[in-house]
Amino acid sequence: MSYTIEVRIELKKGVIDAEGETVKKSLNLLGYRIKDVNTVRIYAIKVEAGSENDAVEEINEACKRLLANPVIQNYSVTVK
Amino acid sequence: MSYTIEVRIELKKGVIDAEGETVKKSLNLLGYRIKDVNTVRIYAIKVEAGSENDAVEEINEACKRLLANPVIQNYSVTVK
Amino acid sequence: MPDVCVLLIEGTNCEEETRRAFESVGLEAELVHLKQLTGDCKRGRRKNLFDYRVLMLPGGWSAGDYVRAGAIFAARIKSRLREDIKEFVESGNLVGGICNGFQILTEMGLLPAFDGMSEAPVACLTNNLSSSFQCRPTYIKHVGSCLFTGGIEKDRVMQIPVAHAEGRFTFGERDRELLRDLTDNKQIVFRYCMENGDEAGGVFPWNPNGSLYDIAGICNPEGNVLGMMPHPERVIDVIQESDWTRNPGRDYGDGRMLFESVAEYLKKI
Amino acid sequence: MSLYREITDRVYEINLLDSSDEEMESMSRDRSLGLNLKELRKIKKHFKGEGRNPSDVELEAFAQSWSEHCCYKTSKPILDESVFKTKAPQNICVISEDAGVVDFNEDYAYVVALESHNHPSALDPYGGAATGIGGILRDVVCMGAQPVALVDPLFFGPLDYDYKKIPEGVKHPEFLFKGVVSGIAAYGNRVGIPTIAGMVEFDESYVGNCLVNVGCVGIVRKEDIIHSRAGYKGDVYILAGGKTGRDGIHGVTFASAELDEGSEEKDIPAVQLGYAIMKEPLMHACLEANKKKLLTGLKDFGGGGLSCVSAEMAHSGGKGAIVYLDKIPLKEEGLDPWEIWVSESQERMMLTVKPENVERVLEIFDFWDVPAVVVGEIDDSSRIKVTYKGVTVLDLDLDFLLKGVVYERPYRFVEREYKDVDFRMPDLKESCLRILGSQRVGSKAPVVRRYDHEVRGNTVIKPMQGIVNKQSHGDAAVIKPLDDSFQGLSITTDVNPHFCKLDPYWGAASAVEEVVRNLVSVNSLPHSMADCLNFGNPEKEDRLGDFKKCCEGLYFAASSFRLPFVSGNVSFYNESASGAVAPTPSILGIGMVRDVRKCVTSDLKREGNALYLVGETGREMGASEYYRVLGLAGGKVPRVYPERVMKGMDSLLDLMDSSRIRACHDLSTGGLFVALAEMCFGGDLGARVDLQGMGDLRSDFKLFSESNGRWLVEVREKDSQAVVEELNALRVGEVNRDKTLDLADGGNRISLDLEELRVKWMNAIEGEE
Ligand SMILES: Nc1ncnc2c1ncn2[C@@H]1O[C@H](COP(=O)(O)OP(=O)(O)O)[C@@H](O)[C@H]1O
Ligand SMILES: [Mg+2]
Repeated sequence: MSYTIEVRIELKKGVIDAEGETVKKSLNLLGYRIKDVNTVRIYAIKVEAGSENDAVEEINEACKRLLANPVIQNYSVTVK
Repeated sequence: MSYTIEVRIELKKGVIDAEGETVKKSLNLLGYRIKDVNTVRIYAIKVEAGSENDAVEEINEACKRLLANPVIQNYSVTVK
Repeated sequence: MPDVCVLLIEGTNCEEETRRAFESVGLEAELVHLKQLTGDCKRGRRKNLFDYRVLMLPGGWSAGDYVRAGAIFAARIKSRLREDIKEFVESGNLVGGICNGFQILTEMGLLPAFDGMSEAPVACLTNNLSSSFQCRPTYIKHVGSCLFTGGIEKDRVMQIPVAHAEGRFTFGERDRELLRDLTDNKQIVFRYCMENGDEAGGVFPWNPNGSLYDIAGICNPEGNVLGMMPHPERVIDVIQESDWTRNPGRDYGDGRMLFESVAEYLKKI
Repeated sequence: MSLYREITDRVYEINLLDSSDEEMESMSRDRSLGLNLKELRKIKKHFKGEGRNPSDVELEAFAQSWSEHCCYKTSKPILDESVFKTKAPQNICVISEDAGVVDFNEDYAYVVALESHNHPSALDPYGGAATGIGGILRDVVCMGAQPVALVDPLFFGPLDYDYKKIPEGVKHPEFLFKGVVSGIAAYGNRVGIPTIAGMVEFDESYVGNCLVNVGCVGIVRKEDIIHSRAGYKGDVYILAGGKTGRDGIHGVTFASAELDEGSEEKDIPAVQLGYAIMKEPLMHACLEANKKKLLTGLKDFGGGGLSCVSAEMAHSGGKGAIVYLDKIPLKEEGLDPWEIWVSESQERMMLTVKPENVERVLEIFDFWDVPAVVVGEIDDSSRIKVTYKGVTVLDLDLDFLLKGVVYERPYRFVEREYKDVDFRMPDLKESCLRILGSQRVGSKAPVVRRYDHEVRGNTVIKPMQGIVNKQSHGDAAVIKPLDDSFQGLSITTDVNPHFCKLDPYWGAASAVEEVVRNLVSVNSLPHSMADCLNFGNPEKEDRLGDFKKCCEGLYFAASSFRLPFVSGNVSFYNESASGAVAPTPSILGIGMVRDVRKCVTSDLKREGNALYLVGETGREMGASEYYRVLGLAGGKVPRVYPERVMKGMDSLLDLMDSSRIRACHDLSTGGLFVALAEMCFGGDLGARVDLQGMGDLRSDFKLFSESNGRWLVEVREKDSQAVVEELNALRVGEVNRDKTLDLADGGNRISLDLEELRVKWMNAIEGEE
């Protein structure tokens, strides 16, 4: 079976978001009253697996191995 | 009032997602049976505005002016 | 008054070599921060765009190239100087963009500018097919002429390096249709090719980014706005080329031709 | 009285005077100070003399300044006897500051710095490596110099390391490798300084602790050289750049301890975060203010943050200082005063400025949108004082704080096994392919192409050389730093940690020699070096023994070649559960190029030319790539014979100056075979080579020995006479247009298809070129 899983990766609190900071500054310069910008990355992954559980487990493992760094990022996995 | 708005930016159908392809390739090399990866960018924006409507409108405009390029990207705006 | 305004903001980083390239062909070029044109600085530092004849957007990572390469610089210019820039272009002055500069011009709607400067971008320089930054020499062919390249022969093959992560030119869903317009208007100036001038055919590494129709540089229909991904300012002298130890005996690098063309054009008018 | 008493808002007096040894130790542990009992007692005694207790801010100051990272307390006695002793006439200001300053020509000097960013990169490869680049750039800028080149020697576990064998909390080498390379690219490319040289080595010992060394070279007009010391009494301290936050707190104490399983969670604050887009204008602004002669001193914020920077600047200037903590711009509210004092937030510089120039300096920073504020004053008290909300929270004698501690720790050298095993020669062709396809030897293009190595337009010899889209490894890159001169600087980085692991002394000496060979290969005279010494825990005797041996080897080679070490860095505690990293003294070498138009590259130029081997080949197979792929231990590590090498070097440089050398490549990992193959790749030409003249070594040893002191050169037939006479070189073959590499040694003959070799070599490290 094939499942679509979304991995959402965010920076932990206290970690500077260089891109977010820059976007905020630029939007301010364009005249918007923006107080804060956080960037989030999403990977929408189509995976082949025996069951939904297997699929989620597999993607969780992939996150740990490749997609996210637990030192600075939080990630969550949802089935779509 | 301050509102938190999420802007979700995705590539249009038919536009090659080079980053997604690369992630897919590396996941396949690690042995995962991934069939497709799409990357999505989210900006979580805190904005000062008179009303929720104003906030949404303002961010919609910011998307047009800066955050999304209509040639290759679609965007959607949601209030959190 | 200097001829060339080399415009920068934080993160622009090829301004010095761009200035040097113009000076090596006898033009006077000046580094100008966007603030100096918008007036957001001390009086003594302010500058006027209309004092120059060429506006040059150099390479680099303006504002970190966050969001999309060049997008922030473009939005900032547009929000403060849109009318000035429009007038500057329409009165026939030259506007050039190299690498990040090309991305900025495209995001600003100054290229391809089928019917003048467009409100929204019509094309995009998006991430390389390899999805990685590529710093490497490439060959490009001069397939059409504009005011920046009047002195370069037609079909001349030039060795010019690229260094970018987002250089794949595309019109998105309208690739086919708008490519035809681009060709009909003779707006394609440079295409990636093989050493002998044969088509790169989209194939890496000859085409380093997967660009539509091997497009490396385009101009507006009037020919006074040019954007290109490769860096001619990095190969003014032969010793800056990638394989010069194999071909001794020349002094100049291929990039100089472009700056010479500009100098000649400015002399004529 | 209890241990803590609040003096003012969130500042505490710590009752050291009434504390027992155990209480002091547990306090040091609880606060992650990294101070040991001996040091704590010394501090206690000092405060007894002052008749009071220290504040928490003061104790934190000691923790910073007395950390191994900041004061070199273990390495200094050994370095004093070795690396620090290499003197040379070209030195202008060496060892004493953040970067070494060396004579370039009458008007200009060049500046060199090399540093490690190992522990942060092991935790967050992208951010750790990026901030490494940021830090090393600041080290060069704070001498008043314009950075012109970056380098990055990198060391990882094997990329194909079994995922299941990775210990808990450790990241896979491939994740680290990709993250580090993207981090360096992201930062270096953004600030617009070309990354032009480096290396990537692989060994299992790096699995738990990768090494990320970064170096920078800059150029400065001699009259613009500025020092990292406070100028005059009455000058003010201006802090310029990013705001101060909780990032990087206790970075130095973290660098001065081993990584462990919990590091991943607990050391988050120690990870620093870079912001390249702040650094780029910060660099412009500092250099502009310095050029206008508005500064009296300039230093970057490195390890130890504000604490180290303000104390060291005042001390080096023979002055004192007062700093007002509440003037420091903060990223977030609620930072404790001690946190502000030690935070290692990135992108910050400290300036000393005469009062009458303050306004002009602030205007320059404002123009570049870089925040800058006055945060203190210079006095002549020989003390550093800090106030917070009007209360003095730190008042310390600078001599005591900064001349703190030095140790003579015990060491022991562990003998290794050097006996050569006997074995039958395996299939040569098979060995050739395995070596070319190994990660150590294979093409580094997947790394080199990620970095902009020609921004600024001054890179005249690139890291990859030869025909466009066929390019192959060069030995060194060359920068032409001045517009109006053809003089250049050649730049390379080297060390073979496999050699050092088996034989620290000769391994370290070999690293210096390889630097020399690489610099000579492009036609430059070796001129200076910087070192970054990466070792395990020096409190373990065998680790310190290796360290000492390496330093001796470095000193032997450097002094024999009359090459100075002009700056450097020591990184200890590179260990993980599975042991210490291989001893890794990485070296950044700089050569002087008289005329860049005479530079030589490694790619073969033309069919019909002759190939000559310079130097002698011996059975020095210890830690060779050949033994590694065969799984063989033991063997002799290559020796260094400086006299011989210098003779070869002089003749080679003469021949190059008269344009009689068409291509040159030094022989290193993989020996003659790899050098030959790489030269063929770059020129897209074949070669026919006969090894018989090399004497009675076995064919495989001739091909794969990694003996030092050797180069392979290409010359035109008409110049071959001169090459034989002046270089005493051995003719080994000719260049041809066939796409094969034909090797013969008596009856042993193999023919290798160039494209087959190239594909192996290109794909050794996964990733698009
Ligand atoms: N991490 C890196 N960063 C930049 N350049 C690198 C890196 N690794 C290798 N290179 C470059 O690739 C080329 C080949 O590297 P290497 O085989 O290590 O050279 P050598 O053995 O002669 O020192 C050199 O020009 C080197 O500077
Ligand atoms: Mg070499």
